[in-house]
Amino acid sequence: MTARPLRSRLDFWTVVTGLVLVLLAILLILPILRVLMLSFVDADTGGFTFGNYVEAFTRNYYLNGFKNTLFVGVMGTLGASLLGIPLAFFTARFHVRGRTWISTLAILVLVAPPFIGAYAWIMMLGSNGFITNFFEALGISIPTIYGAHGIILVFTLKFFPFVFLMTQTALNAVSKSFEDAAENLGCTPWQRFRKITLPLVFPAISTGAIICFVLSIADFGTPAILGRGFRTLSTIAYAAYRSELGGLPTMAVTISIIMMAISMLALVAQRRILARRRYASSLTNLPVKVRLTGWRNVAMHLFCHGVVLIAMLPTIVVVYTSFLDTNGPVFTGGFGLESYRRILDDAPTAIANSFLFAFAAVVLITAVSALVSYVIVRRETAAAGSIDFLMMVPYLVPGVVMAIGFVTTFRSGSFNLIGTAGLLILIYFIRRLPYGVRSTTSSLRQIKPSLEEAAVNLGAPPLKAFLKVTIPLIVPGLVVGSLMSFITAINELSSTLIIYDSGTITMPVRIYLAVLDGEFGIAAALSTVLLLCTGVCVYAVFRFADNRDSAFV
Amino acid sequence: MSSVEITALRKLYGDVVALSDINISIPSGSFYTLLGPSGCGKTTLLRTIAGFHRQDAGSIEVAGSPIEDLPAYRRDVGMVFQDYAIFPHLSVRDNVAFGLRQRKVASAEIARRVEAVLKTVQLSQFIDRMPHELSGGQQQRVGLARAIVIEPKVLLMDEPLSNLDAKLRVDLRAELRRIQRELGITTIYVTHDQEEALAMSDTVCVMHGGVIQQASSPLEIYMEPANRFVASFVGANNFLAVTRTGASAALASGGVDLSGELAGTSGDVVAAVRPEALRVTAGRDEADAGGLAVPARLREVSFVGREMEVFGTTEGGEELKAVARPDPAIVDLHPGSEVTFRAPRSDLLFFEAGASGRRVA
Amino acid sequence: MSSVEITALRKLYGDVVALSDINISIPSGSFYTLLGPSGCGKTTLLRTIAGFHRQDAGSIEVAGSPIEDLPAYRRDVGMVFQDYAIFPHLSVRDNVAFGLRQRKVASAEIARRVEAVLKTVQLSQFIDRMPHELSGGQQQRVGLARAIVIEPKVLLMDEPLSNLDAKLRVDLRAELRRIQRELGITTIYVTHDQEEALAMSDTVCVMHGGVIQQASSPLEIYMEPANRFVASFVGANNFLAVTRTGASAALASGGVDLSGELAGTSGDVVAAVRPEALRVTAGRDEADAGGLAVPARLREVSFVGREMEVFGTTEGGEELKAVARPDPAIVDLHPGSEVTFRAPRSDLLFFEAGASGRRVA
Amino acid sequence: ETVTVYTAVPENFIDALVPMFEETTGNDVEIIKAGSGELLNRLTAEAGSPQADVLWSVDGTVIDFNPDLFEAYEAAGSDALADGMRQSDLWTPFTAVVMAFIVNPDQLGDLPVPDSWAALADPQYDDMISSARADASGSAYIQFATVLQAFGSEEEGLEIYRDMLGNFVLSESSGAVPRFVNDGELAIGVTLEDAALRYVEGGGPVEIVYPSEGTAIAPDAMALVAGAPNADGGKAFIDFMLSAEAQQVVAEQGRRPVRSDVESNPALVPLAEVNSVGYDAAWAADNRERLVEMWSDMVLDVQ
Ligand SMILES: Nc1ncnc2c1ncn2[C@@H]1O[C@H](COP(=O)(O)OP(=O)(O)OP(=O)(O)O)[C@@H](O)[C@H]1O
Ligand SMILES: Nc1ncnc2c1ncn2[C@@H]1O[C@H](COP(=O)(O)OP(=O)(O)OP(=O)(O)O)[C@@H](O)[C@H]1O
Ligand SMILES: [Mg+2]
Ligand SMILES: [Mg+2]
Repeated sequence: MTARPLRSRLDFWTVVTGLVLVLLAILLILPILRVLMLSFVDADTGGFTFGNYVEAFTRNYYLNGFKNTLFVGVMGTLGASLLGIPLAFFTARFHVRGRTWISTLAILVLVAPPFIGAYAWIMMLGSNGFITNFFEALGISIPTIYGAHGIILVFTLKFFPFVFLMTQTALNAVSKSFEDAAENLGCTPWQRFRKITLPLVFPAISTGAIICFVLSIADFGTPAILGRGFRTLSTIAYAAYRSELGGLPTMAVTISIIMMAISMLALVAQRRILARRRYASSLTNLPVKVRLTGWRNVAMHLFCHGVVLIAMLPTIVVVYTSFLDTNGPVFTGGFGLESYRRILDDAPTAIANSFLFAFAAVVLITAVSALVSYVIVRRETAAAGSIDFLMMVPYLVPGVVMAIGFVTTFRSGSFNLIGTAGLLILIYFIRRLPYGVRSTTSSLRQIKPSLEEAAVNLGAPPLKAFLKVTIPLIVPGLVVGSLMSFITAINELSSTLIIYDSGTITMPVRIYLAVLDGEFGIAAALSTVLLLCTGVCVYAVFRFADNRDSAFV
Repeated sequence: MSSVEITALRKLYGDVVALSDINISIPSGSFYTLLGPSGCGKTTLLRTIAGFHRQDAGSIEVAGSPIEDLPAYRRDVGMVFQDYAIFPHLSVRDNVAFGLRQRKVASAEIARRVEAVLKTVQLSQFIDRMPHELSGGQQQRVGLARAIVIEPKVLLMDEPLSNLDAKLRVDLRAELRRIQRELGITTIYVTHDQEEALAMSDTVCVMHGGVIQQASSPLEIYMEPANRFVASFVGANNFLAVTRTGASAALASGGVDLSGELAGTSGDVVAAVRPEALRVTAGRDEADAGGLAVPARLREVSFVGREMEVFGTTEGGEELKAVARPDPAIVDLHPGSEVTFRAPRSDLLFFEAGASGRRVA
Repeated sequence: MSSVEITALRKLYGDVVALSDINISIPSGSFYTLLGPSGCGKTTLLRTIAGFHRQDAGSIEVAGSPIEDLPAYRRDVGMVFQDYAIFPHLSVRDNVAFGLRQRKVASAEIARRVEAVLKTVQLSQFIDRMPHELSGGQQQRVGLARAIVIEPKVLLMDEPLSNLDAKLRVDLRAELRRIQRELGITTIYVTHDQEEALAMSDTVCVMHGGVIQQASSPLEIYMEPANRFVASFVGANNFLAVTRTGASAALASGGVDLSGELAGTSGDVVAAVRPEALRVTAGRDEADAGGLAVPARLREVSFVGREMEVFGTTEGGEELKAVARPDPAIVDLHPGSEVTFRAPRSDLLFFEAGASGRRVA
Repeated sequence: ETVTVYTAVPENFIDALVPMFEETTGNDVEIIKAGSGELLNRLTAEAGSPQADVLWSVDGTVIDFNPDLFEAYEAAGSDALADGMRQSDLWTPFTAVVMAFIVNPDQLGDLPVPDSWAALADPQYDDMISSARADASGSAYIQFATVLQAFGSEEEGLEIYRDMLGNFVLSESSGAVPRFVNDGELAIGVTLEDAALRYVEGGGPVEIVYPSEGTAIAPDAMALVAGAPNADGGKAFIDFMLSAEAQQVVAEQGRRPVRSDVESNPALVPLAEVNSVGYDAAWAADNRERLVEMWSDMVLDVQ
């Protein structure tokens, strides 16, 4: 590279790159560093040590957790991909009745308030679960949900929407010519899918899978409730955070860092693989949906609707539970609206807060992730590379770590001006930004740069070209990314718990507190309300996107 | 050996009629070219034969058996795509080897054939590049190599040489023809290049607006165009109005008597003459023994390599174009000078008036 | 008015040298054509001028001021992309209007200009179609319309007519030339079509392997190629070995004495003659007053519309090709017959031996 | 003036007590509810600029372990406390927590209802007993320490506990223990008396059993936060919670009041009839680190 005059460096995207770096430094690096240094602190003396890591890598307790984590992480991701990819393929390439419905349900699967989902599984498949009992009555003994296989099952059904949504968006942008060419060269539809389509949407699939993997590793509630002695790093770390001993959470931070390192490795591997590939197409020859007939059609519909329905089972159980009559924490057996009566006073504020914060965060996320994705995909500078890398970090940092970092950083000195609501919005923003960025990035990778170049060439300044050409083309990716951010933001618990005050309580906090008191009826009623509100939003978005879709492709 | 038989084929895109009543019969091993203006349905026809979409009516037979119910991947019909459709995630080698792997060819054999075909398309040194590292023309050649390496029963090519320079195009044209003959592959070739069509084909099929205008040997297409569209598309012909008074007929702008040629015809007709049949002489001199001599004013002389193109306007306002060896006497004339366009009477063709009038004599 | 001045330009893709030491000077308002084989760096040069990537060395000036630090959107350099780059989410109308909206042209004016330019490229009835409903050639024309409608200072066109049929290409070529002259737009045009280049350009620049071989007027390129590459690329020349013995020199396969022509030169040389300069006569007859007469065996005669191509092999095994008006005496010969290729001495050019040897006489 | 209270107390206590306090003192109360671990994390994070005034109803050792976060306060009415309730200067007892078993006889099948710590060590209950983790949950730690105190020596207690631990299904959350027993997922749970009582009162298929060797009757704590923005309000809050009216409400909610002059809930076995080990909270606090480490090692052996 020759030295360039400063003038040429100061174009719009360079400025954006700079601003994004500053933003990440303040909202991400600063708070995290404050906490992460703890892993090198000796809990007793307060001095510097590597002892925590030595301990984590020598004690069997941690090593087992490490193995278990990898096991359920990999298997859960695999399971999610095995459901998500076919589902995406079917809905993108064939006429499936109720496509909007399927997408909506898939998103709603992600609206799984803490613990309550796992608890619902116990109500179905636990030792005394109704499905277990049903089979018992038939004389069939089925394994209970407890243990590694149960955790994997739940991960599979809980996380497949990430793979599904990302893959579906990507499939819709694969040039039909490629698939035609493969078929012309003798590929059966299945071979064509495996050899051409799959590799072409691999960036999206792998991104979805990475999200699954990272979330499986970080998921605490599921192994905590279903593990029965099967401990993962997340339960170990979480137990350490929640430990009532207080003091510096050095070991918890150390374990978190190890978890982060695992996810980080996966992400780096993915980036390595993607870096050598370019898949762009000009989007003028888009795939058309085929109408299947006969048993294939029936089987496909059964699969598509079956997957989302099974994944929705815990939610259905939760909704059902919310209508059970209760006496204190105990279900009396009848139906009633007692649980709803009991949340009548609290729910409205919490709902309003949840939506307000999540929505505010998502507006920011959508705008920023569009810009950031562009920088990552189209600018091959070192700064862009480091932004890409930093974008992985929020996935990996446990909410508690992030929240403690936020509070220590922003509740003191000159930052103290930010109110609690502002702090919550900012933390949702930074923690959920990667969903938006990842989804948008993989959309953008499929679009030929010559389209933007054409716009620039016609006199559109970078921002204009971006708004008028790039944005409309990546709308599907943006919508999916924003939805994922929205759903995960509205479900955020771990960092909210550290930050919220009485005016800013959110639904997940309410639900969590109800669970803490053993009030599952209330928790179920709150979850149902949250589900309903989110469901309406999501359905509306998909309807809108679907209509738009047909308008432009 | 695989003849191709297409009967009463029809294809709509919504309201747009892309193909209507297409009937084509291609003997096994022959080279059949579709020629026609942009948007006339050439790509659509190829895609229908390849099986990427289904016709709305009509049937397609290969080697005597109908293929419309065969899925695309079982038709064994190779295709070169107009937009190349190179797999972006595979190297040049893997792109070309794709079809062979699909056919379970042994890997040593694959390597050999891939290298051979890449040599043919002059891409040997690019074998390990990824598609995004290739220029437009190089990508096009990868698409060509990928389709011919599998030696299909029927080969469809959609403007496979459009992004190549004349030299390479001529080389590849010859190679294509050689391979095609050697293997006896029935080939349907789409081109927008008249010369290419006439030079390579056993049969040229001229299409327009989804309808076949004429399908015959190159010579016949060139010498005996079935209608005015074919004449103008293939020969870039000059058209001259004919005035009729009773039984006598004459060129409107030249006074040449055409009663003999047009005996037995009726209605409005136009005369056509190919640019290369026209000679141009300086000055106005209508005397010509038995030949055509149309006085005109010179509009422009342009030089296109080995030939000059002379444009003139007759007194009646008709445009004329002649193509001839450069002639200093003409090249040095100023626009506006008087010239005479000449041709032997035998080079005149006559069509019914109207954009696609049939040939009458 | 905007002249373009490119100095010592160099561009690498990793290890691949795509452009090396490019020096170009284009007077304002002129029509400059880049001609060269596939992969020679034409697209790369246009993209560098348009500002889509930065050169590794060298400078580009438009109208006297350097533009390399101007961002692409402020260069006012229109471009027609080789892969069209039509916005897939905008209708034909909106695609074409894009640049005008960008320039805040009043909407009535936009409508007028869009309709006018679509008429020029013969797409008026497609104005409300979406890109995926267009054929390849139609998409290409949208790209062309989109670039010319904004009337930029400098217009870059990357094979804008490659997917169009000859008739349309000739029409559009004329239109392009007219618009370009009318508005005085400095134009850099990439084509792989020698004829097109020679017919349209003020200057033709022949490139090869990222290096400029020659940049001159069409006539000069054609008549006085600077080196063997240019001669072979533009003229599709025949090359014949020359044997030297002391001061005397002669064609290896014809015995024609060339001592006069080659006086004052040294080293190995080859003689070149263009196919259209060659006449073919049946039988073996080396006598020719002051001319070239090379005996050969007929290999093939092919008919390409208005001309025949005659291929022959000399006794020394050299390949010869002649292009001439169809001559029944030749067309009816059988392959293997004896023929003689003839040309006036003045049509011979001489080059240093080697693929890109310089011209010596 | 607003008093900010961080608390881990169940919702029913908040609903019953906080309005009363607001009415009698005219203060507004802002409640932040979470698990005690999270509350402690919050307090640590906020140490630079404290937001809370009072930490209400957590295990006392939590407070003793983080003395810097709290400020000593002697509440009005401390003199009326029952014997053994006041154990630290840093905090004031709020209620007395009693450890008990919750048993779901339906799930026991033919097995007898266990009535002692030693019975829980019987291998026949393998994988039938729900318990929280002593290294993560305060109440589980108390249960562990209780067993160590209930037998002749620490070693003897440790023998028993090791066998119990072998039968345990460990749960990450202590709230889930009675829930699972009530739902029939497990037959026996080691939990808090009042948590179990709520299921009994709700009509669940469960009963409360007190171990015959004796159980812990341990106070839970409330304390003034160091540097509290509204320390006076905080003090008033603590004073009020210790008052006879407030303790009366505590009793109604099923917890044992700490004042000697307030009676327990009649639904419960009178405290006098519950065999107490005379839980030594000071010893438990002093030895906590050592014991937790021991517990962690033991888990690796038997689980
Ligand atoms: N990204 C890249 N990486 C490596 N090599 C490249 C890349 N892009 C182009 N090239 C190479 O650079 C050379 C010049 O490419 P360019 O696209 O400019 O050719 P071109 O003259 O436009 O050819 P064509 O007529 O086939 O379009 C080619 O040999 C091509 O293979
Ligand atoms: N999806 C579509 N919807 C509507 N019209 C279409 C669609 N695809 C093609 N057409 C129209 O059908 C006609 C035939 O298209 P086709 O692609 O077969 O043309 P072509 O002969 O290959 O032209 P070219 O030489 O420009 O590639 C064109 O007029 C085109 O506009
Ligand atoms: Mg086409
Ligand atoms: Mg190019």
